[in-house]
Amino acid sequence: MDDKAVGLIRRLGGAEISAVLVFVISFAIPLLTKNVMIYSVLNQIMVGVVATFSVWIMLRMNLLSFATPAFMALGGYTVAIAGQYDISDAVVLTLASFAVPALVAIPLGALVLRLRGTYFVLVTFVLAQIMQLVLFVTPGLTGGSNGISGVPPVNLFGMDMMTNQQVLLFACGLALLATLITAALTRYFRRHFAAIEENDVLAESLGLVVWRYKALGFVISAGVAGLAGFSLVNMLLTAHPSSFDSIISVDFIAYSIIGGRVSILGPIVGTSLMVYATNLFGTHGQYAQGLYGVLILIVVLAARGGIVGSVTALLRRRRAA
Amino acid sequence: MPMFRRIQVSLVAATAVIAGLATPALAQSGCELKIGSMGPMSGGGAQWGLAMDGAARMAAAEVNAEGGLKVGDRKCHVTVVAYDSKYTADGAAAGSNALAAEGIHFIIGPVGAPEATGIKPILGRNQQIAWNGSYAKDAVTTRYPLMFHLGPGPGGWADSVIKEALKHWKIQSVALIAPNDQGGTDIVTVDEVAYKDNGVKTTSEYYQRGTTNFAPIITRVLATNPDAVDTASSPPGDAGVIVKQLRLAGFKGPIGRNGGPGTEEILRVSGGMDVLKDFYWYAGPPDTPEARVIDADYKKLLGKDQTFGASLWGDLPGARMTLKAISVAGTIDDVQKVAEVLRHLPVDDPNLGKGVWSGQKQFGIAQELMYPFGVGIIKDGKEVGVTRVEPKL
Amino acid sequence: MHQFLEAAIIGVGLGAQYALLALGFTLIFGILGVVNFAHGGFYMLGGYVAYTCVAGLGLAYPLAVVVAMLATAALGWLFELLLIEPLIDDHLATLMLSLGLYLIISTVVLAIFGPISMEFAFPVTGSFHAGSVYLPRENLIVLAVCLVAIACLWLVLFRTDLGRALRALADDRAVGMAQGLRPRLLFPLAFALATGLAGLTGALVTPILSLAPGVGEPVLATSFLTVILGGLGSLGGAALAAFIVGLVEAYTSVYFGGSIGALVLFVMVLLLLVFRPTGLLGRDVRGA
Amino acid sequence: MSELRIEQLAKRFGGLRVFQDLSFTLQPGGLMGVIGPNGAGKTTLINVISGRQPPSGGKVFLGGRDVTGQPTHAISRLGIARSFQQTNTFRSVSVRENIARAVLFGRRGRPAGLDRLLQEFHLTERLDEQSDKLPYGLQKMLGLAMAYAIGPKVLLLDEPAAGLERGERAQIDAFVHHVRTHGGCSVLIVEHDMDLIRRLCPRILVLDAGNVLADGAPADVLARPDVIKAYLGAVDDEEDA
Repeated sequence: MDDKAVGLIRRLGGAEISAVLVFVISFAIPLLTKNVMIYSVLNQIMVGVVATFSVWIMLRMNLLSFATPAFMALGGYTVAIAGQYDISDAVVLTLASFAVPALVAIPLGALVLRLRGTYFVLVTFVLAQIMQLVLFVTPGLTGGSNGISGVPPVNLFGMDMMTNQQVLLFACGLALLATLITAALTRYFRRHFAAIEENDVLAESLGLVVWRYKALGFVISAGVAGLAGFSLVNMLLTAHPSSFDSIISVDFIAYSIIGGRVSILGPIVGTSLMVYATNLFGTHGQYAQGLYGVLILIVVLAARGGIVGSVTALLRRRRAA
Repeated sequence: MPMFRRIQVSLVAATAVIAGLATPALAQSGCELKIGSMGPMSGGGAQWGLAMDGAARMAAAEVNAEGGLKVGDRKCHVTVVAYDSKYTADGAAAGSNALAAEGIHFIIGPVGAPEATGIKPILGRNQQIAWNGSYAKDAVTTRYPLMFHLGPGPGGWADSVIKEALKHWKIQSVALIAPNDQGGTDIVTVDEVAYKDNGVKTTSEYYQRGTTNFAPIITRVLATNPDAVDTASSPPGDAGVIVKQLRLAGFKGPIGRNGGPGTEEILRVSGGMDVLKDFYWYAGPPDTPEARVIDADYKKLLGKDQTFGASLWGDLPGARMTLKAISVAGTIDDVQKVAEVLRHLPVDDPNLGKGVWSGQKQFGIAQELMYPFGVGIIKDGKEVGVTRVEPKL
Repeated sequence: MHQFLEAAIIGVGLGAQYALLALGFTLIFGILGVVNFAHGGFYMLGGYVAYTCVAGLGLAYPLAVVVAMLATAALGWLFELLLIEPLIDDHLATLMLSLGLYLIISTVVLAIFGPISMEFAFPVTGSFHAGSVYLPRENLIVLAVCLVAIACLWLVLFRTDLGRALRALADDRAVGMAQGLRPRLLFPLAFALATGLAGLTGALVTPILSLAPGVGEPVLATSFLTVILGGLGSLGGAALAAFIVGLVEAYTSVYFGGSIGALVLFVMVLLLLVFRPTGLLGRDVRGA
Repeated sequence: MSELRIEQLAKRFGGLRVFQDLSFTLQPGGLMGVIGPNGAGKTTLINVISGRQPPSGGKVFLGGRDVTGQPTHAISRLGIARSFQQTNTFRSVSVRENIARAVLFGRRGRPAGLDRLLQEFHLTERLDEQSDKLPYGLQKMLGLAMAYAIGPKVLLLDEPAAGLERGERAQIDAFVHHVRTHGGCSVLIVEHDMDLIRRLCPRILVLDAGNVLADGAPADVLARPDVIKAYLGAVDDEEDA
């Protein structure tokens, strides 16, 4: 490989390229197999990864956000409500499901980004709960506690994405889009985010306008969560409050921490592993939760820095030896 | 070229998990029929999900005790795979897929309205029959013909329960209390109509699911001076606290439960008959000697006491009918054929008696199992008894 | 008018329970920097231990409450010492650990006791009536015990050397350690104190409400809310906020109903933070 | 030019008065030291000038422009840089990356003589080392280099010598000399090391109990009995709060 190409890859980032490649390759899976289990797990992973990216973007700035379900709901309900007006164009819906939560995030960000550390954590948790209640008290718009069911399939280039395979392909597409957005944002501003993550006081004293990047990250993170909501509603053909319960943010946080917060591959690995495990444990009925808990303990205790972080450290040590 | 190697390594790490999923499903040996059970098996509604699972396991044990289910000229051993769908729409959708991946076409469950909403659209894709026990307004619809309903729902019983209550008490106004999610609002809206049809004025009060102390809600409800309070579909644990706190607040009128089983638990949580005092409820399948046989058989077949009460009685017929339909249809794969046979099976359970395929009136599709049910009355701290109501279309 | 008084009585009762929970939660956060997701789990566990003591071992209820408090404290102590301690400076890791513990606790409880509510009644029943205002005796007793516990905690924290040491660590760990305080001894102790309080609350409150798996979840949410409102790490703030939350919950639920009541409470907390980003009595916070 | 003028600056925390009525001017290219016993408000003074904490009263002017109460990043971009008492670098990344971030965030390009400065501190040969793996003294010098790397007009140094070995302290002299000659910076040093102050500063300000006790040339100021009473009796190397 010539130096120019190496330079380019380094500038774009190895992990980012790998992440994008993973999702490009993932398009092949629905075309190669018809296995329902693979479809199901993969579809959940595609939704989960996008939601986890939304958490991960904030983690890049050392902000732990529980607000993801709220923004997912905004994106998902935008699509479901648009469906009631017979809007099913995939491009329009994708843009809308990104834009609506992102716009709402602007005033909310002004409110919550003033808070630091654990305050931010707890307040975003409250935000997610408020969203649940807002859904319950607005039956006219959101269907209240029943949600909106019978959302029409999206229409991509004049084709209705109806079959299992098409739904999954579309989910892969949304995941790829979310990966591109996340990778572009965190790669382009990697120094800014890393500086804020590690020492925002120092960064600010060096002249970095910290709030600007936090706001940008929050808005993009909200938009990405909206895409996850779109993907979820498209998979279920239903927008239901129980899909956006505040407690599911715990899952996405677990995914990104278990996968490892240092690299964009972390959310991908973490989501894949945990979604797979959930499905495995789901058929163990009442013990599912406990097994999930044990898995969290094991990974946190045994693999500090998450799975990707630990693997990277291991490889580095081996190379150094 | 360390950079390039790093890409390779990280690629491998990321794809390893996805690749790991591609392991082929279990190879089948002999004739083995796997059926699914689904519902919340952890958290608040766990008892209902576990009752579904108990019903599926009992029905399976019954046919296995006779050497297996006769399908065509084979005898199939029936096993049950449980899935915890967590009372959420996506939990049930994921469960449908997970069970489909194990080659399962028949699901006893799910339980809750959100679960029913989530699984309905997917049954067609996965070619699965499911039996929901929810009280959702659209528990079954013509659009999703593979969904069956373990009835009756409030639409089937509310009128009878109210009429029975009116025989014992003078009720001109009632306050309904239920959670603010679909599991609450769907039932309350049906109950409200039934009360109004009987000339009773209604007010409804919703609480946030997870509320543990109902004192403020009760103060609010009592401010309207209702003659009766109906706990509708509040989970039995919640309803027990509501009853206890209503009585502590000095409420003397009758308390109703127009929303499903759980009276034993309500009795326990509230503090007993003296607290409950005046109570009317939809009692599910009547407590008859024939029904009690189910409990004895359960212990015999599965080696432990059944702890789900009448919930299990209500869920069992769905499991039994499904196995019967598979046997009659003579196939364990052709779901459409099994469904068609099922729709025309006579409704006659050895323990619960004769029933009907109802639902035409309420849902526009007759895919709801309705057996005789009871309306229970407790008056002045004494159980007056359970009145048997025969199902009618 | 009687509705107004009724709401006040309910609110104070709720406030006392919330205060015990929030004090423990904020203690763990203030001293260790750990957001304890298992707090609701310890509450639930307290209830089940007390229930087992009464129904299984035939202990008197007051004794059962003490056992529940000690048992949850012991579990908290072990959990901190064995799992939290090695990762104490990684806030995300400790958060995940407490979450994992919560999931395991609920599963174990579900496996042992089953999904239905236990028959666990408070030994004293009945209520005082004055006109149309009523006050259940059991609530009065629980309120009294809660207030005594809060007073004891205050005495321990502000009148003993142990308390001074804990508060010094909460104020500034580095300075505290430089003064010779030993976190290895004090951290598990603080954790045990807090989980013991949660267990005590569970043992007291579950018999007058209900005891089933899942009763811990709303406890966690309320603790969150209270602690945000009061100011993280501020003990006085937590106590004050607990009573505010209790009263607001009571009044909004009585006058606006359940859903709107909860919504009002959440929005109120959000708005307060706009004007006072550190809560009522909070100071600057360390990062999480 | 970029003259730093402080007018009647005051700072209170609740009821606690840190300093009040503080006025002085630091000429372009000037150099002054600020001394005072622990708790005299020296670090707080730097925090207030650099925008990290809002003043309770008074004004800060840079080149005649009122910058009072501006956010830290804005003041930094107007040309006031600061160093921190403790080592303060991005610990998990290399020396090179630390410098690169400072240059990037400062947005003025690499200031003149930065590379020579790194060479002088022997940081050039350790560019690829992770910053928190460096010896303490070098970490401190890296922190100083980063403050200079944003290209400031005024540098506020918060106890640059604290924690350094005697032998290492000469590097502070070198740093101050370097930024003044190559960057044309004016420098304000808060310091406990009296030798350093005497050596470097043509002018010193003595703070005591929140007031200016003395302001003038070291030889004059340090000979005054009240200064000796208030301060010199309590000289130590401890960091103040």
